[in-house]
Amino acid sequence: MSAVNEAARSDRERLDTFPHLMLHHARVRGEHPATREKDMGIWQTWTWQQVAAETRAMACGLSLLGFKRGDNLAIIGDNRPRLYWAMCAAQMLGGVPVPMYQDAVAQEMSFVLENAEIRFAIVEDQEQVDKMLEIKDNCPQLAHILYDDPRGMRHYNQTFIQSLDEVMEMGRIHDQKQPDLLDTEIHQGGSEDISVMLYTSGTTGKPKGVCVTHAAFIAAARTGCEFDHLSAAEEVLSYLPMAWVGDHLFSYGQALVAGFTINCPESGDTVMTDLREIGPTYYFAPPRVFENLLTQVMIRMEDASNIKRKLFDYFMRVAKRCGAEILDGKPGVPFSDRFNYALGNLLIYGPLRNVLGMSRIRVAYTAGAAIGPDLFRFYRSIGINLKQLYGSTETCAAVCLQPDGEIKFDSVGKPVPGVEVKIAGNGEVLVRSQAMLKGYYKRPDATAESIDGEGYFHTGDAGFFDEDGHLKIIDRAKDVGKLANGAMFAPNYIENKLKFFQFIKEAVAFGHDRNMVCAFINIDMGAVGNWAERRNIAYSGYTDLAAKAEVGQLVLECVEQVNAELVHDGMLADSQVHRFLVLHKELDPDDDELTRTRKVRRGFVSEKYAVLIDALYSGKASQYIETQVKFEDGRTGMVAADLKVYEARTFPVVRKAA
Amino acid sequence: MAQRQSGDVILDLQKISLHFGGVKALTDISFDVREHEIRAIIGPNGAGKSSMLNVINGVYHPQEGTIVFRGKPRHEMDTYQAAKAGIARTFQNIALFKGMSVLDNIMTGRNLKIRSNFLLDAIYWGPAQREEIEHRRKVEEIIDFLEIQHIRKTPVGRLPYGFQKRVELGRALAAEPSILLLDEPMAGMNVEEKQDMCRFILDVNDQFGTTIVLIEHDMGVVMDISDRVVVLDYGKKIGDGTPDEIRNNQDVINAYLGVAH
Amino acid sequence: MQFFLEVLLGGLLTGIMYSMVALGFVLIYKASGVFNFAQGAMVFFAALTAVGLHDLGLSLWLAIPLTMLVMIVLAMAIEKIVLRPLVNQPEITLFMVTIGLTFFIEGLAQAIWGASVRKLEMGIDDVPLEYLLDTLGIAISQFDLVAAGIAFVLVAGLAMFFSKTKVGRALRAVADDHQAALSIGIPLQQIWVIVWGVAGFVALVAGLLWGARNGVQFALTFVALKALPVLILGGFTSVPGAIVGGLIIGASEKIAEVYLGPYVGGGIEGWFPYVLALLFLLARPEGLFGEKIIRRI
Amino acid sequence: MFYREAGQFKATYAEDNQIFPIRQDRIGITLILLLAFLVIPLSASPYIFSAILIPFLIFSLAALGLNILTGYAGQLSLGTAAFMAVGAFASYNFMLRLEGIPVLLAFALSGCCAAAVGIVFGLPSLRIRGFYLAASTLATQFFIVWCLTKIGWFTNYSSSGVITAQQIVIFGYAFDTPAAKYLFVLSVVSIMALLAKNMVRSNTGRSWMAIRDMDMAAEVIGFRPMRTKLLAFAVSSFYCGVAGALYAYAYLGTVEPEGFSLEMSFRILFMVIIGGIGSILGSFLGSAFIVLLPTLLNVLFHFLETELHVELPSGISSSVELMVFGALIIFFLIVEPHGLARLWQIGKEKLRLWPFPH
Repeated sequence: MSAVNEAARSDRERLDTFPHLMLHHARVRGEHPATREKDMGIWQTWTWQQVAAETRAMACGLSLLGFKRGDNLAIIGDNRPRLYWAMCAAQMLGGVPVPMYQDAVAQEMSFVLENAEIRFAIVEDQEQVDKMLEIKDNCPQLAHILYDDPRGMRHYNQTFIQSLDEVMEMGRIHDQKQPDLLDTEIHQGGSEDISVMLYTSGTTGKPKGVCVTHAAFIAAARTGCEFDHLSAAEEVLSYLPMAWVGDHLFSYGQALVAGFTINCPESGDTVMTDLREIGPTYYFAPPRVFENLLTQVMIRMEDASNIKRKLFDYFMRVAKRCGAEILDGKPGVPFSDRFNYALGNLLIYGPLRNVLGMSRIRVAYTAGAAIGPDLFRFYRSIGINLKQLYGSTETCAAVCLQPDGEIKFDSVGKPVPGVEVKIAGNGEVLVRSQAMLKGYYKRPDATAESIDGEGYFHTGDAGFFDEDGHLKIIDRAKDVGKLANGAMFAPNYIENKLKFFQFIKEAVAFGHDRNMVCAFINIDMGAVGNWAERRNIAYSGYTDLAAKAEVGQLVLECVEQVNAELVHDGMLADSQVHRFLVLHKELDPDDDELTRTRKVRRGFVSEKYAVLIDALYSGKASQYIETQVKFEDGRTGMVAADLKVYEARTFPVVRKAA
Repeated sequence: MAQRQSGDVILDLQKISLHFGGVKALTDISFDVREHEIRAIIGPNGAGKSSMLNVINGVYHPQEGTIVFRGKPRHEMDTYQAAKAGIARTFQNIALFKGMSVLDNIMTGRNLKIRSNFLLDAIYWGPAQREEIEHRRKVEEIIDFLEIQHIRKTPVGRLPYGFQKRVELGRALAAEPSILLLDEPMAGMNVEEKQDMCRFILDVNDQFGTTIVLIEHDMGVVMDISDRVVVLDYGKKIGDGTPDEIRNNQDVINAYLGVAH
Repeated sequence: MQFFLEVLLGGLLTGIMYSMVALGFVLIYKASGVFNFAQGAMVFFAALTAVGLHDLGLSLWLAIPLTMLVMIVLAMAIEKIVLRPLVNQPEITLFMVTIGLTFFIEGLAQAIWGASVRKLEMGIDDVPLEYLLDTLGIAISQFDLVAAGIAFVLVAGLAMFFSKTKVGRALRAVADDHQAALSIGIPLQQIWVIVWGVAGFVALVAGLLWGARNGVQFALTFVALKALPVLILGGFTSVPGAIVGGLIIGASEKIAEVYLGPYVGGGIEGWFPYVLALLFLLARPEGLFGEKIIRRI
Repeated sequence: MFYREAGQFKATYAEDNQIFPIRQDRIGITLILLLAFLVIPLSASPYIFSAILIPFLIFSLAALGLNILTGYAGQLSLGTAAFMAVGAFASYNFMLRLEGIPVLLAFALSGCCAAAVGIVFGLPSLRIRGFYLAASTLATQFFIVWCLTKIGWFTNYSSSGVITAQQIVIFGYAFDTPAAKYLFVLSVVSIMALLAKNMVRSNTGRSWMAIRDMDMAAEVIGFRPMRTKLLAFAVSSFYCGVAGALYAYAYLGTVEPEGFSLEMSFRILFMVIIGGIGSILGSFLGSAFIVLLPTLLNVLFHFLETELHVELPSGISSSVELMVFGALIIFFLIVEPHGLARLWQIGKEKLRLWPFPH
């Protein structure tokens, strides 16, 4: 018996790194499905044992190519099983996986590749390989590109491009011959090693690599699992970008902690179908996904027969009245409502959950942005246990969770066990916990800036605790400004309220140091387009549709409704939107107007459209603008329009007598 | 474009003449097709292009001439023998089985490789099921290749035109043919669909090494993707050679390019 | 020899009657591409209506035009309710719909007039023509001869109608090409009504003749089934084909029955025409006068 | 609405190729089978068995046979009853002349006889198509009935041409009560329906449908039209033949050749059209519809006469029945050419998407 074997045996008890967790599951639930992928028409399934074997093969293959402790491994592509396994393979060798947004253009990737000194990249397909080749000259250290899908790769005869199959085959043979080598590597891995590096796109400046240790991420994952009693029986659909902390937590961290099954959809186009087939028990989506779903529900119901629509409307009213309360198990719901709800559950809610693919959901989470109360209430009222969580990449997406039965529509829940949260003097939310970043990669300055001497991480969000101890987030701390009259101005808060209307996709509010609040609006092409079609309004595209007077009127009504709500919002009552315009193009990450996570880059937008802001505040009735746009294939073009500025009705603020 | 390596002559048509009653469709036409190449047949409407394909896979039986396929001379082909020998084709007017799904349509393409019979089929569990699954796997690869995963269970009648063409190509591919005859694969498509179809044709030729004989009206496409072109006019051959040679062939310019384009 | 001639002539005369029924099929098929299985039911319906009206006390000369009117109404109803919604459907669907039509018309006829057999007196006796019997020694029914005469006049009239009148020419055009027919300026629907009306008229004449001979009863619809082999033989689109086919079928089935029947137990009239037609079909699928179909792909 | 499919994913092709891929359908069919095999035999009256359930099942089988030929392989036939007659008389003769032959074997052999006859009369389908073929299948109808009438050997020289079917005895158990006969028929029909479903969902079925939908293309990809069509004729006739044997043995007991009339052929064709061309389920739905319709009409007439005292001419019910049949055929061909099965399918699709319309 060699010492290595001893080590391997003693490792059996260790659950402190992800590779150890994987080997653990292969041992205790070897036949349990670990990964599924819709491919070739069926859900191809790999058990934990198989996954562990594949991962070992990949790790050995990488090691043969020269991947070693401390190396960073770029992972680029849609949610493919082997890309998830690649993360663990890198970790087995003591390396760090760096998942990247697959829809980023080559130039954007170039920075991360350089910054993280990437020598190895595992990419999904030809498209990503082409991107790598495009920027290879800028990143001379990039020595190996491994691809998952061989389609179209026949004529790439560069020696540094290899198929993952080939590498894994090499690794498999190697592992069979000398299993000890890999076991030793795995054994050497410690919980304080960096487990993953996630780049935050950041609303300003260059992306920063957030380094998280195994211990931190496992802690975050474990807390979540315990909080919601997640077991190995869960099914999740892994469809969110792998580079996003949310997906990393759910599809990788928690899957490895709890040992449940992840399911990779066939392609981006089939997510909805795949969701319905799998029927996940645990589900995670940013608010916009829920929003799109609801929009689709409403659009599809528009075409339903009269009786069906009446039935739907009736039971939706019942659900709105008592659905959320019944889900929370609150007492005091009258029997008639309970009976009605049960009937509705049979006729509408149950089938609806089913067609949405959510009938098996035990817990669903949303995070990443504020979710509209109506939207949130809708899902809860039809019996889907949708909750909010609060966190960021730096805090492993695990700061506050809403406990079952204590759901408030406008808060993000209570701090989870082991996390300390306090509010700074300027309203900023500060967090200290085990599940936190170790630091920004090669950016000690940024690290020092965001983690203070007491070990608190400065989230950059402004918020406060309510009387029940629930955290409420209003806005980014740095975005919170003041109107000219000194009243508080929280643009996000206003924008979110606007975005809660199905017709409004994006909004940008201005008002800092100004005498009133004005806004840009992006309409929702799907919802407004459908609305226009039903009214026989012909249009040729987004720009045309946005310029229609009827559409302006539609948006105006939404804005005025928001104003009517804002007037009751105490310290934000002065933030009513006075003037707005409907933008001639959709804000787009390709044009740098949004981050990859689709957050508005406020500074960039106000610079780019300064002329429009001037028009809003100078009282002009319209403004001509020409804008360059970038198409998906990299070509550019021009969009020009004469934008009309709308005046919205505002409501007099009734100050409470102090 | 990567230069393909063409191999030996796989199909040689010698002095083919075909007429229907008094109407002459093809007169004394000879040309050959080499392994792995993309061979285009062009010509104005009614030049006899489709008739030529029909002669190759035995739908029409020429009155005169010899067809040498893989070294074996025949006076005429017969459809079954042609299919068995690895000649597959698509049709000018889509000839899918309208009542079946995409999957089943492509499965029909594998019928020659299926050994099961109706008795085993009736019992199903056992050999028939094993075979179904085995061939399903192959068909799924084709579905994947042609990027039609999302419509695999849709009845073909409900599909838009472009997809129907793609499914028809899939059905032909399912037979793993050595020669693929494509009768106007891009007719009636928009630019994007044409690009896709071009890519598929090139990929088929490249990845599976399939020899391709195609009829196409879009000159740009033909000159782009084919290795050699044969030009027909009024049932007679008026040109044969590489795209460059054809472009500069005076007869062709006079008879065809000059007039029609 | 005399006996053979007698059999042959008898068969030919029956054959003319078959031709009449077949003519109805051809008319409709030519103009609308519908293989009208209900032609037999129309024969039955027309005959029963005429006799029914006659039995109510109307004179035949009033009952017949009145029946004709009914047949035209029926034609219009069929066009409007059945054919128009099925434009551009596969031929086989149209064929099946006429089977439904057959049942409906048969049921309708019996619901109105009852299911009992009715006699029709035309005033011509079904007795051998004495002149022929005396001179040649052949027994030929007087009635059959008259019926054949009427049938001949009808066929000649139809031939004139098709070649000499504008409507007739339009009908022929429709058979060749629907688009071309439209350019003549007659709406397709109207053409269908006309052609079904004409077929109704042919059915009426055939029904009266057959009815007078065998009684007006449900069995009349089977006569129509006899027309099928005639059509297979003659081709679906050919008027001369229907006539020649009818004669061949009529003569051959009689001859077969008389000379072959005794050896196999008789009653072969029921299927012999079919088998004959089938054998013929295998040799020449397009029929005697049909056009050869070249399958183009 | 009751379809809750979320979470019913397929991890193997075998699962994906199931006859009923949706769990709710599997539950449904299990319930129906339990009902048919356990509940009904214990609860139904002899009248229900003999007048409704047994003919329903037998005609379902015949319609299934015709559907294979017409619905799947696209060859219209008007001679279904003749193939049934072959089956009935063949099994009579097997039982009569082969001492101690097992009933099931006799039925299977009679099916084979029908299949052989079917192949012979299917030969013209190689040259002719559409209603030429339909017309020629009429020849089958007349010729076979004539043969059975005229050739005494078939009826064992019975003077009236009527034969009396022997008892069904399997392993010493005589199926002589209506309930027992019902169970016997039900078993045969269920198994044969399953076999038919298996055929149509595998290569055999695809070859039929290919020939039906586009014969030229089918030929070009390697299906042999002759083989495929004749196979369809053979299998179809086999089904009709067994149905005919059951018709004689489990339903009527005594049959004569004329009983298998053209009218019966049409009736079965109607079942296929109304039930659904190219659908196994449709054969059952169509059969139920056509078998039940006269009963319902009779009830209606009875009601009109006794309760509302409407004076109805005698024999009106059979005429009205004809008219209703005819009208229904026309109605279905115009409104829903794929029959009740398609209606069920549309309804099911709606239920699956409920509350959405599409």
